[in-house]
Amino acid sequence: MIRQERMRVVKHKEIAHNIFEMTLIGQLVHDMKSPGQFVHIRVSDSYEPLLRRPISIASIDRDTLEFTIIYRAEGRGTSILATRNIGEEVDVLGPLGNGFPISEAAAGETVVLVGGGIGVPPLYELSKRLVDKGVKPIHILGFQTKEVVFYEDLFRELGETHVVTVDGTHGHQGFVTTVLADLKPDFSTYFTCGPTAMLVAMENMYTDKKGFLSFEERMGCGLGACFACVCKTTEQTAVDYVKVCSDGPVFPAGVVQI
Amino acid sequence: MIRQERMRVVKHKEIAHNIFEMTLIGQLVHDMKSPGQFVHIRVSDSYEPLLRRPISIASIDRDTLEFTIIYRAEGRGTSILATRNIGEEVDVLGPLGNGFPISEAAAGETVVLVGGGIGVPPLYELSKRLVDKGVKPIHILGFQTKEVVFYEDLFRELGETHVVTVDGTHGHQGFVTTVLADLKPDFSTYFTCGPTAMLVAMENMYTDKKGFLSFEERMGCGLGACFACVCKTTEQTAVDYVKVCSDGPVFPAGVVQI
Amino acid sequence: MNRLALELPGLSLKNPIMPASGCFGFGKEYARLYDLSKLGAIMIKATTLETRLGNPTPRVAETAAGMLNAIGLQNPGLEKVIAEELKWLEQYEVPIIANVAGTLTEDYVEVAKHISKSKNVKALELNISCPNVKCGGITFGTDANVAAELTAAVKAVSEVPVYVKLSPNVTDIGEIARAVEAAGADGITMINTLIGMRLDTRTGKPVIANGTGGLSGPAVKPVALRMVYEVAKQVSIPIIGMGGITTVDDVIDFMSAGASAVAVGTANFVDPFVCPTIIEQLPEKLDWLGLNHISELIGRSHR
Amino acid sequence: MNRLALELPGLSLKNPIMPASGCFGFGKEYARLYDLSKLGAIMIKATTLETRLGNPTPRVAETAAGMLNAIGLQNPGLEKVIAEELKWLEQYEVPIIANVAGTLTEDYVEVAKHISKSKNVKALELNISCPNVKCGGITFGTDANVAAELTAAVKAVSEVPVYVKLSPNVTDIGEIARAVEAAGADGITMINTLIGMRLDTRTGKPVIANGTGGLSGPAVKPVALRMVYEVAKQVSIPIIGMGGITTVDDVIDFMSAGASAVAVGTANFVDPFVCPTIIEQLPEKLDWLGLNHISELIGRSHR
Ligand SMILES: Cc1cc2nc3c(=O)[nH]c(=O)nc-3n(C[C@H](O)[C@H](O)[C@H](O)COP(=O)(O)OP(=O)(O)OC[C@H]3O[C@@H](n4cnc5c(N)ncnc54)[C@H](O)[C@@H]3O)c2cc1C
Ligand SMILES: Cc1cc2nc3c(=O)[nH]c(=O)nc-3n(C[C@H](O)[C@H](O)[C@H](O)COP(=O)(O)OP(=O)(O)OC[C@H]3O[C@@H](n4cnc5c(N)ncnc54)[C@H](O)[C@@H]3O)c2cc1C
Ligand SMILES: Cc1cc2nc3c(=O)[nH]c(=O)nc-3n(C[C@H](O)[C@H](O)[C@H](O)COP(=O)(O)O)c2cc1C
Ligand SMILES: Cc1cc2nc3c(=O)[nH]c(=O)nc-3n(C[C@H](O)[C@H](O)[C@H](O)COP(=O)(O)O)c2cc1C
Ligand code: FES
Ligand code: FES
Repeated sequence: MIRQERMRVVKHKEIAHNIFEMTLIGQLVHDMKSPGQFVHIRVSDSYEPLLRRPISIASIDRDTLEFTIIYRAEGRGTSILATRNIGEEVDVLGPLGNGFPISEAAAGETVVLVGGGIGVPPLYELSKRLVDKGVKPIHILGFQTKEVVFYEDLFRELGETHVVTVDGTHGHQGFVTTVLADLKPDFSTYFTCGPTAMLVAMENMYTDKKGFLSFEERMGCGLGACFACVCKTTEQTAVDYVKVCSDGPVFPAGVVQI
Repeated sequence: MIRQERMRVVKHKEIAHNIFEMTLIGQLVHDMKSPGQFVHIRVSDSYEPLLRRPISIASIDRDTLEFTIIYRAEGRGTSILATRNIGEEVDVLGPLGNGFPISEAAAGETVVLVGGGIGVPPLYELSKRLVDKGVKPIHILGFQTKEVVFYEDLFRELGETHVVTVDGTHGHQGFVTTVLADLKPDFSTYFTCGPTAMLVAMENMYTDKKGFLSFEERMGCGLGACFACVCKTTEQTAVDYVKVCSDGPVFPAGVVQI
Repeated sequence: MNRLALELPGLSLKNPIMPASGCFGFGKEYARLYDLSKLGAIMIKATTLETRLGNPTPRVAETAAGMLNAIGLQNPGLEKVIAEELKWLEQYEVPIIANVAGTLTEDYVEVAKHISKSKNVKALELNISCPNVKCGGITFGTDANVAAELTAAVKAVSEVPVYVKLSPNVTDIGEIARAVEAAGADGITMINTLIGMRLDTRTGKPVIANGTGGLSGPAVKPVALRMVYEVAKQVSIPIIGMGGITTVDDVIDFMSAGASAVAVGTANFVDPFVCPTIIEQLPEKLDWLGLNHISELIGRSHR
Repeated sequence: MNRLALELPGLSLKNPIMPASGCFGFGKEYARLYDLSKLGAIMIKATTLETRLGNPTPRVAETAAGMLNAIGLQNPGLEKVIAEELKWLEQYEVPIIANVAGTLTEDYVEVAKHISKSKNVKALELNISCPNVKCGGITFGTDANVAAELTAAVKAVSEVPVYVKLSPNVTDIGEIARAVEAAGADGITMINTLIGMRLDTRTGKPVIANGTGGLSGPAVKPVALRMVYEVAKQVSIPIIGMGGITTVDDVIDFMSAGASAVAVGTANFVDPFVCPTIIEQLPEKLDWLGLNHISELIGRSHR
């Protein structure tokens, strides 16, 4: 079920430069199914800013009814969100969309999880679930620079982790694909979330592999009604288009024309 | 000098139903001259609400650089102002306008100060100044109902005080003019601030007395530039119109056409 | 007595609240959130003869208290809308207003002819005002004669009353309203979006791939309200008002200005429960205003 | 080199920032807050032949991210404006753009003839677009022929370049822009306010005594930007852009869309220091964009 709920902030802190981790509590957590789903957040009760902001679910704790998001405070909306104090309420709509299919990886298999920047968060819950299932994840996490790296240790606890920064100030230097080219990992499936350029590079690099990509598109409703977030599909697909919000944000490689 | 300053909230509490008293600290207090001047407050840094809100200065403490406003949280803007916490900042433009002329009352004289609802606040600083000067004030304070009465004791400390409520739930029943008609005070000058109907009644009741009335009008700039707050003048006046924000808000009786 | 019920040409409304076209798809998504039978009516997404894929993305951009969109009338086309979407909507007790769009008059006529036969379609809304498509749409909406001709052509084939949706991007909206009334329109819906633009400050290029988009949301309410007020003085057919409606007070304002019912667009994205919430709040608002029935609100600004 | 300096017909601008007409009076009030010589120019309040007292109050109302005004061209009249206001402004090193209004063509011509002789008036701004006066004003602004004739008549008598201020309340603003260019206008200023309305929800009556008012502020920026973008494609005379400008980024956007300079209106009420603040921030913004001179911004959306 999709709910709209005023959820209470139970944790909120800056975990890297302009990167915030916020934990919210409420009934909505009951319905969170797969990692890669997102919530649509109204950052202010006023008309400014007007639209909700889509943010991925980074981790879920069904026992405590808490879930966590990690976001970059950059534009108008996320900057306002960053001012919320513990104990205050945030208007959350969710859970929305279809996440990464855990069922596509079998116990004992090795998979790679490739994240770029604020695309990294949903991979954390994904990795936890995969590990629970007995799948072995290799994490390749790309960031711009040292200052904005986050969750490195948490990912390391779950499996092999390689961090790469564009400017080389932390971990390897280059892009996630640089690391993958060096590492040549042996794996069955890849899961990735990050800037479009990264998704393109991943599809090009692993044309023969099963892969699942999480897309971003500007959104209106977040529910599938407004046709704001439509992506053209490739010729191999039966439909002409998909909606990122309700058909995605995760799609198998080869579905979305990028 | 008129300044725009982010002033810190040092006190803020609800002193009657939906009536808030807020004390702010900052350099701007240096320039506050006469009681009856006002400040123009931006309640939010966003575009919602857009315009500033004019609020009278209720008391001034030049030693501590603090001043106090009393406002009714009613519409969009004042309701947001009411959520400001101690320690937070408020964007204040001021001091604006011309207040009540203390010089018009001489030591030893008796004057009446007549306030209605949220027109009461500026009379408090006025009364303090008059008392300092040796003038004897009689306060007639009108409110809708018991729940919204405020500052009764503070006024009583300064002089004779009569409270009247429209519904009779506190003090006398009726209007300020009811009390005045009963009381028939002997005085030289009246000073009044409140709803237009009250100002009209005061002018009509005391055609032969010296009086000073504080007006309200919707404002844009608050500085005299936009011509939003213009009032027509009576025929006795040399000019065709006055601006409430910069020529007023206080005018001698008989100037503004009401 | 249902204090909110109203009769408009073709429409028996339980209440005057309906989602605006394009802001509610064909209802499926919102049906997951609440019972669509609560709504006064539903204005479905613009339907064209053929499938349309719409404009490239980004198609939406946020602005001060508003948003721009350039969806470009994406829809599955007449056949699928009738066979699938309208069929599916039959399970709800709610009249459907079918938003009809096209490039040529013939397209409109063809869509109108067929879609007006659907069981639950109780009225058509002629979209002569969409700013986001290359031809058709807004060209019909900015010239009174063209608008009148199209109205007459559609009226000739429609089996249900025809409402014409006006564009605010005109010098004299009253002129267009009078022209479509004279041409036989049964009602007017207004306003569609104002043409607007947002640039990426860094690059200087438009944020919306289409360049310009349609402005909607609270920002446009004063313009919409003024136009409803003006048109209400000039025509005697009913108006369904819209443009920035977000709260129950906004509904009161539009009806006071002369609207007989209202549509809620952008606000559905901000609060997906906005329509049922407003419907729930209306009776209490009527009490506050000392009114018995919602119809007493209509046009009270003019009295 | 002054990275912000620009030359426009009649105007040597230290920077492209000027307060918009009607939002700055004749400068006196803001002169108490900062040195007016910092400004690129000043657009003074509309001046008419005779004293005008304007509309009844309330004259302003707040709307979502905007405001409505119906001041009604209140001003002391030509004679006093020249003898007192413009005289007083001479103490500042700042070119004045005189906003000229009237009811009949002859009024405009008379005001233009005299005011253009004032020492510090470097350009006129023909206000053919004020929505808040009964006749004149906007009637001139919504018909291309009428606008062109008025422009030509004023050009014939003015001793300084003439800019024409366009109304956004038209179907095709490009047509009006081309017409006034052809009639000899030296530049265009745009946009004036959109006609809007606000009702008191309780009474159903207009909040503004005049009924309707002109909408300005951030809410209208997308509409203004789109119009500047469109007109920039169609004329070769310079445009002074305005409509919702509040931040330095807004300035960048308007110049990118094709404005050669900009005016700031409503934002002066929100932050009386907004003009000098933006002027201060501009060089840093140019650095951020990797530009040497402000002129490189002009029209970059079109390139
Ligand atoms: C499915 C999905 C999941 C996401 N998950 C995360 C996450 O976990 N953490 C995170 O930091 N960011 C995430 N994003 C990106 C995030 O939505 C944007 O960074 C955010 O909306 C920007 O808002 P703002 O207020 O900072 O910027 P503004 O510039 O004020 O935004 C203006 C408008 O553009 C939209 N917008 C701007 N950038 C984007 C973008 N990249 N994608 C979609 N809409 C955008 C905003 O939603 C808003 O409507 C996700 C996006 C999508 C679509
Ligand atoms: C010189 C002066 C001094 C004032 N002093 C006080 C005071 O000390 N305490 C107090 O509680 N109120 C005072 N007021 C009235 C106060 O300004 C309004 O109550 C307040 O602006 C309403 O804002 P809102 O956000 O509650 O209402 P909204 O309905 O959101 O206001 C909408 C718009 O209307 C304007 N507006 C609404 N009511 C008034 C009004 N009565 N006068 C002027 N503008 C109005 C607002 O400023 C705003 O622009 C004073 C007004 C003036 C002109
Ligand atoms: C995303 C979006 C899509 C729209 N699509 C249509 C459409 O297909 N047909 C139509 O007539 N109007 C369409 N509109 C216009 C709305 O129906 C409505 O007229 C307008 O948005 C003003 O109302 P609002 O401010 O409540 O959104 C669309 C508006 C939005 C925001
Ligand atoms: C209170 C007020 C008074 C105005 N008076 C005039 C005027 O006298 N002449 C004129 O051409 N425009 C006038 N305008 C319009 C502005 O100059 C400007 O075109 C419009 O407000 C849009 O800019 P903004 O959104 O920055 O305010 C006025 C605007 C406001 C808000
Ligand atoms: S955001 Fe509305 S359809 Fe995806
Ligand atoms: S509020 Fe602008 S002149 Fe008084």
